[in-house]
Amino acid sequence: MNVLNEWAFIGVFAVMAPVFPALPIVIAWLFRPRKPNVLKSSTYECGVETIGDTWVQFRVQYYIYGLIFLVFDVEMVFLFPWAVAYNEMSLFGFVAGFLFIFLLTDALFYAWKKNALDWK
Amino acid sequence: MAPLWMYLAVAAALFSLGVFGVLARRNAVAILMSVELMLNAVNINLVAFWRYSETSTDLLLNGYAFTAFVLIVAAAEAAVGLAIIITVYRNRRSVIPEEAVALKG
Amino acid sequence: MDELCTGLCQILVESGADAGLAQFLSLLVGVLLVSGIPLVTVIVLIWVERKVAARIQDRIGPNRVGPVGLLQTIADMIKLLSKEDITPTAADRVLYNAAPLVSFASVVLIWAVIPFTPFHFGVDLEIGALFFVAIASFGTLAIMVAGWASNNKYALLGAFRVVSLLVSYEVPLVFALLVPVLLAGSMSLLDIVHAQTGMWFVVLSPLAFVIFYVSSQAETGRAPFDLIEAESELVAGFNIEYSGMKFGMFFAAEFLHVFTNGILMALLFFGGWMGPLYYESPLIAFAWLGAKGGLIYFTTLWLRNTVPRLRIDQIMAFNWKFLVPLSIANLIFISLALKVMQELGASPRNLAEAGFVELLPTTVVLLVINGAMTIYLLGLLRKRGQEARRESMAARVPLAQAAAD
Amino acid sequence: MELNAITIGFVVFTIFTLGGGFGVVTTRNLFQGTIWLMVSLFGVAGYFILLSAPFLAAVQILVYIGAIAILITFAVMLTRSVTRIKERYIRIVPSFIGSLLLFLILLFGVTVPIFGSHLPESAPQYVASTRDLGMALVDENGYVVPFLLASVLLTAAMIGAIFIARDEKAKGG
Repeated sequence: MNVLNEWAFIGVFAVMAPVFPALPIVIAWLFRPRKPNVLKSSTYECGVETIGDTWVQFRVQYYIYGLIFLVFDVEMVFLFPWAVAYNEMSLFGFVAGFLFIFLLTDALFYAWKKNALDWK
Repeated sequence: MAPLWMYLAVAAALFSLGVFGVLARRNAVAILMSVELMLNAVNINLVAFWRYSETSTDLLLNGYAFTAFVLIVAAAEAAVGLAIIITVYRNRRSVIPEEAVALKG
Repeated sequence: MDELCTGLCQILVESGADAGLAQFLSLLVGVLLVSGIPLVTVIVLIWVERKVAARIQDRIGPNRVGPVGLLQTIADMIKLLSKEDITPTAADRVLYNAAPLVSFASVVLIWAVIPFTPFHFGVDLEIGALFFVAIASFGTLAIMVAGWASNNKYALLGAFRVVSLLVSYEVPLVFALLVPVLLAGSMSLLDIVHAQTGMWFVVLSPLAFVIFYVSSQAETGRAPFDLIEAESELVAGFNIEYSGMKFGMFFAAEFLHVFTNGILMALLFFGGWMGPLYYESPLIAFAWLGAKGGLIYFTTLWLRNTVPRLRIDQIMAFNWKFLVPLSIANLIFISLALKVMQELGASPRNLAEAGFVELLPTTVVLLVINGAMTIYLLGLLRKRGQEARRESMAARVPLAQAAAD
Repeated sequence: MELNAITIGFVVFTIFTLGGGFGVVTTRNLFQGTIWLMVSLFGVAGYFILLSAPFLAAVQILVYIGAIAILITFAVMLTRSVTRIKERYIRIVPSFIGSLLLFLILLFGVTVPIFGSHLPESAPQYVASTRDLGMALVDENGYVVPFLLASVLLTAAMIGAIFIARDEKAKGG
């Protein structure tokens, strides 16, 4: 029950947290002037009409950065418990963790050698 | 504490939603997202059974650790799956799996 | 906070309130107390930011509204309240309005786990250090959503660049975060601070602190990594279509995030509330934390107003080819040294109970390792810099000749 | 079930999980679909907290909302003609019937036997901590082999995905 009390606090906090920024926005909504016109609410560009829709195509490099990040982020699923328990482990604990990180670093170096890390 | 069967019922519903998405959606990215739903339904089950089962201390972590491994597999699947979708799209201008039957570019 | 909530809950139940309602109300009071600190701070922060920037640029800064311009932020808020709020017709209304809320909330929520003094904190989660990294990812998603929901090419392009920057720098950030977690053997921020009784972690691993500092500077989008505000290149980035109070919320979230990172670094590396006389009174402990966090915050402002912006390819190369390998190497070397020393019995396994003297051998060894790595790295950077300069010179010579002809 | 924090949490997270899942399979716009997926997975993270596995919840948010959501949005933008597909579904009727049948089978096949089984209605007191998981990960009798295999899998996934996704024309050398 004690553990869940902590999370009840986080839960109430999480409900309240968006309310704080919402309050001024709502107050602004009450006070602000309303003089809309077509030009104001059109898409902002350098003064010319927007050509085409927003979905310009993007370079694949964004995806590759996202991908490498994903792999390192997922690695944290195991590295955090490993780090927490580290002081109680024997030397074998270090070896296992080292191998784990080392294998992933290999992938990073592969990407490096293939120039996949360059912003082209 | 909510009883175990409630978690299982929610997981079953989520899994079926995922199955429906995989079978019915045309878009490959949407299919991939549905697969993520299915994997998460499995994760709910794993954690729920882990929490509610009284096993010996040796096996205490099985469900917990398995969930972590499922997370890793889900991430790897998403990474490779999306990469394949992007490549197929680049070569054939299509994200509909039925139109990419012949994998020979 | 726990005792306060329990006490309040008891009073409410005794005065005849429903038990569940009493619990909820006391939790709510606790939440309002904890979140009040960042909300009040952010108002001061905007003033501090402007004042410091002005001083560095040899200006005076806001000085008209109130004493030394202290009420400037209030005036700004009133101005923002009276601004017309334009939602583009092409925008996805729900997501467009949700993005600034999520962005601000993701920063405020971090304060739930920050221990202000040994006894005053929102909650002490077992996974505290992981919690704030996880919560920060909401902020990244909010930027992506803001860029997409605006339905504007520049906003989307800006969001893509910013998001790829943020996710890239999260890798070294988390690897650097692993070092205090590993040393303290716990993810709870309270335990991490207690583990620094003998020695601050910044002494045990200065490199981890530097990596954390640099990547959190990037996470908040500050110079030299300020792609978020690269006006000259991206019009204004992901928030181009936002106006009035919604724009103000993105702005406030950024300011608050910088200060929050300062406080987090004070907790993770500088012993949090520890300092002379901190045990005398919670107020002194709180002041120490504020002073340390404020000092780190000031250095980030200094850095922001001093260095020029980098290009995106330079930023990415610096992260993936320098910071990430460095943070991995740093983690491996520190964990190896620590384990070898622990096996030899030269290093205590529980830092929270170890005094300054017991930690001395560990400190010396880790410092030597860090120093050796730093010297090697500086040499490496020097070599690379020379190469880059030679290349760029070589590239320019034909151009200069062509111009001369 | 009386009205307490856990019940409220369960109801809220159920709405998140199933509502988000419904959004994923029905939405026309894939970016909104990604957001729905995140709503759903956030609900799943909430379940993990209710089941006293806060570490898994944090990791769920870190991995899905922090990384996979970003990756999916990048992929959606890279395959831009996605939203212009007129029909969302193929073979909608058989799929619907099939998944409905599956749901009923799962519901009755899995949940009904539990009512009469030996499984306790309330969960045991002791909960394994993150430290236990960390110790088990490097234990020869624990998960050290899966631990390293996971690393191999991630390495393979990363190398494979980079190899596939790299633009051949833009290859630098």
